[in-house]
Amino acid sequence: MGIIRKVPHYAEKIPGGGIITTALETVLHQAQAKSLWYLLFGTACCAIELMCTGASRYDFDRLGMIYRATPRQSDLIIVAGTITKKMAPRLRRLYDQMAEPRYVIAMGGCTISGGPFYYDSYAVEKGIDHIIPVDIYIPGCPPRPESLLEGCIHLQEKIKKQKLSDWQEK
Amino acid sequence: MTKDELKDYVSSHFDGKLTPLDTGRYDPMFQVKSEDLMEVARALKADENLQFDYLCNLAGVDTKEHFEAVYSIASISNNLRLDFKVILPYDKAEIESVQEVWPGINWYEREIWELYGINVLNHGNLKRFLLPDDWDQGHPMRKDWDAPDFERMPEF
Amino acid sequence: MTGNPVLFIELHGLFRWLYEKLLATGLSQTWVDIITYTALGLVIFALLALVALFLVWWERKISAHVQQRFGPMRHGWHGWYQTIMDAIKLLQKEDILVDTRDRLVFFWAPVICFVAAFSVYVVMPWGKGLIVADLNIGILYIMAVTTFAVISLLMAGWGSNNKYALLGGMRSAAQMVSYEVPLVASVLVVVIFVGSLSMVDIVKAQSGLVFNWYIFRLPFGPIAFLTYITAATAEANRTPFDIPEAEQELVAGYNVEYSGMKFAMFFLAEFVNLFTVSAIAVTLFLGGWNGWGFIPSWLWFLGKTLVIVLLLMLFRWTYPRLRVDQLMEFAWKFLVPVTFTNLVVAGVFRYLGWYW
Amino acid sequence: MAELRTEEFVVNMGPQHPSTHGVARLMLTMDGEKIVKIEPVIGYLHRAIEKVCENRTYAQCIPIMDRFEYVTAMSCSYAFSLAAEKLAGIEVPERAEYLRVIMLELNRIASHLIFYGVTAMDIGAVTPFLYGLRERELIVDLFEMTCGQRLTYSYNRIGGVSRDIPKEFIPKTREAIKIIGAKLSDYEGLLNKNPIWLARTKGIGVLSKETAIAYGVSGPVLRASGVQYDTRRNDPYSIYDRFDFDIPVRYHGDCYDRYLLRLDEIRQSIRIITQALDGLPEGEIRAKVLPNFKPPPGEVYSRIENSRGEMGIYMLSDGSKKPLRVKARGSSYNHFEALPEFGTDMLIADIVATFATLDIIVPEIDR
Repeated sequence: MGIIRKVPHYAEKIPGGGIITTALETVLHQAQAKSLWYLLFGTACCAIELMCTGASRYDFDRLGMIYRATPRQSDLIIVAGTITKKMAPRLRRLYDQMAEPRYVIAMGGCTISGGPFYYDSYAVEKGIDHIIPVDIYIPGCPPRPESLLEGCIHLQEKIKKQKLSDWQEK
Repeated sequence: MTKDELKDYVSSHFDGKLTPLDTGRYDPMFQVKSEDLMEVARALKADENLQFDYLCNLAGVDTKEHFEAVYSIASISNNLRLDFKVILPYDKAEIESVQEVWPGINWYEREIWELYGINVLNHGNLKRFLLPDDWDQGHPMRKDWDAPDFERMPEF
Repeated sequence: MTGNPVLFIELHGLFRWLYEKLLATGLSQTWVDIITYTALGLVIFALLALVALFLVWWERKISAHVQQRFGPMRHGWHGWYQTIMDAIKLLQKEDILVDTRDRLVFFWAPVICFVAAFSVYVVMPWGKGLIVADLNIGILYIMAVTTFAVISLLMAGWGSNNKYALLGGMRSAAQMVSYEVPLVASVLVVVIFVGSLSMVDIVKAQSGLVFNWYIFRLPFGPIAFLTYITAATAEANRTPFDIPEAEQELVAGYNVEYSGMKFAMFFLAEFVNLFTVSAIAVTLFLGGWNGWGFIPSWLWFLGKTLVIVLLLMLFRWTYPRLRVDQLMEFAWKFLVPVTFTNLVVAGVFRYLGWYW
Repeated sequence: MAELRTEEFVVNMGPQHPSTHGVARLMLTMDGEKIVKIEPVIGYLHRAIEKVCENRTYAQCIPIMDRFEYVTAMSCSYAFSLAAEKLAGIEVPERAEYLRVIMLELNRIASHLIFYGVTAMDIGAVTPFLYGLRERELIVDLFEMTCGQRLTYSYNRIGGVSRDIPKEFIPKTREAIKIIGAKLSDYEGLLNKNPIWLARTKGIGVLSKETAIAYGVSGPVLRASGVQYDTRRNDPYSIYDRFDFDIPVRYHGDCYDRYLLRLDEIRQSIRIITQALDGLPEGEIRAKVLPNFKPPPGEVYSRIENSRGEMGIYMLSDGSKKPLRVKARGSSYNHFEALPEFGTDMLIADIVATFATLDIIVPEIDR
């Protein structure tokens, strides 16, 4: 884990350490929330909406989110599009390759429960939360860029409310 | 040449190998026996005032009684369109690969092999490519196919 | 306090005043040198870290406005503390060590890249008298140090145990080496006219009127300036020469496997290189800190450098990327002949005295 | 000098790669930078659309068909309803035909704008991607005004269209195509004569006429190789024979021609839309079709020209309210199959440029 993340454990032991941890907590989580770099990952129709959200009209960069090509440098993976049975192990590996404080946004009906392909399709995974732990679900097929941006803002709120202690068991 | 002229020309010419059917709703539809498929394919491409050199589509069909392989072909130079099908009984579902007439049919044949189980003779690389590599539940597009987690849409 | 207020705006008066205070404490000369150089090193490091953070934010805003979008807006007025947030976030990332046999190569690559980028500023003249150490081999030292980046990219490419990184590393080595030649050749044109390698002498030779700047020293100056800028964009790995980390082809080139602070080091080093390249361009061709009016000299230097940085940033957001072999061909078949003829003709004219 | 023992290594331009437009995968066997063998791997987006359609009534199939090719979703639902209309012999009213043509051509422009942006980004210029998508937002507003959705419209119904256009649709469309027509000159100014762009695209990835026809390649890729074949002209459907527009064709078959051809096609689409808007008649927008629509038994392979090439739907009905078999044929399937034919002994940067100009989209391959 990053060196800075060991500091809270020692800070709690010294007297008055609580103030330091809460102060540190807000700084760390504010920074995490304010600069979420999302992985360039899109499989189906939601990927086109993800592109439009990244383009000039609904700009992701306003929230400080830029796209990174490699999972190593990204801390948010927006699963945009249908995940088929053949793609599921790839998605799991991509998630494992990401560095630790990582978050997942499940965008679109297919990632929540298989969407329009829930019935009668032998090759579609019914939702991705049994593959990777999901933080934010965004319904819609494909969801509008506004709802994707709202999902990201909800994720930022969620990160800010996090406690330092609950990083460990994630 | 119009669709009817094409229909008469084809049914009269290839010494009866292409028997016209009336199920085609837009373009002329023929039926071919599976053993002289290769010869018909070569003739259709070589015939000078037909020149069917462009492959539109090969569709595998499971009509609950037998398999069908429906070839849709077109001619770029003469602006013609033609469909013909090969009826394959369930027990002997084998078809000749017509790759050397239309090289683009390689993946289509591979697909009907993978999804329907129609065996394609001397095809070259009949490998699995649409379904996951560890797929062991048979050929999913068949009507009688079923799997434990395969849910049908309820009738409402 | 001695010295008139203008001197303090000039800043070097401030440093000399501090130096006299330090001498007054009666330490031996060696201790005084150690303290001054560490203090200057810290000042330069802090200044460059600030400049790099500013450049990252500036590039995101410029690219946003070029592409008709907003860029960081929500964090501070126009997102001014966005890059600080990025830096703090990168501090917290998990430090992923790739399971490769040469773990040291993987670990030390970003460090060398970082050190190479920062050690150039020993000889960089920020303003009148504002220089860490005025070496008499100034520009030669810079050319030597910038080639360290090649080694670090190769190490990153090899150490990451990843095919894309290896390709990125190999490409960067080929590119940096082959663009070093025209870079040095175009720099030598200026050195011929100045007659000395020291950066301060180069800037002093361009003092006085604007027409003394080497960019106006027809016909060699403009040619040398243009070839310098082209070779410099290749040195700083920026489009249209950014093939080492070409996102579309090699996923992220040599920094595929780097995350957290290691990636931050590469990222910061890249922007410091960008600032270095434009600072050298300003010192050589645009008369370093020379300027008229009451604006202090270091402000002139910063202003001119940011103009060149803006030019390089606009390159990145307008041009497509060259292919590897076209890039090599362009370097060896076009840039090298042009710069060498320019150099020889400049030398002959200098010897015959036919320059104004 | 001792023979340098070089070894080829296999690189995965894998399912997750910035320039594979989704989840296509290319296994490249490379000798240094030069590509020796390409082995395409598909199936990462195989959603079994055909199996799903077999258990849906004809009306329910339309939203599923929209997901078949979501960048030009209008053309998929149109191809499906055209096939159903041919099966049942339904006569579509005039106004519906005009509305369909307007929507199809608008969708073609939107798809070509995405092509322009993504190809430029794959060859390194990131800014045109933003310009292309900025113009596309104009068209997406028009679709949102009529169909309510930005991407998968489900606008067509069997026998006509689902909704009539609102009042301000026509003036807004005229304004949109005027802006796009003007912006095209900016796009061309940015890239067409840029020496780096020419160096990266001229003479790269040349597809000869014979391999194109042999592999069933269609659409702008075929027309860039010198074959003037467009389903709207050679196998006319709907009312395309009433409009005068020409089919642009180029003869080198390299990336540059494929790129230029799509910009010409945007101009032709603008011409069609202006003529269709002028001639838009009044009248109802849907033929009388019973809710549980049961076409008589029969089969048909109907094909239309969408922005990527020839899209065909083979439909077999046995008289019940659910199609017995629906086979959707996308043009990217043949393009991706033909890629190893003309894609070897190239550098990795060229395969990225060629892949981009083929405008391959993964759901058409995997279905």
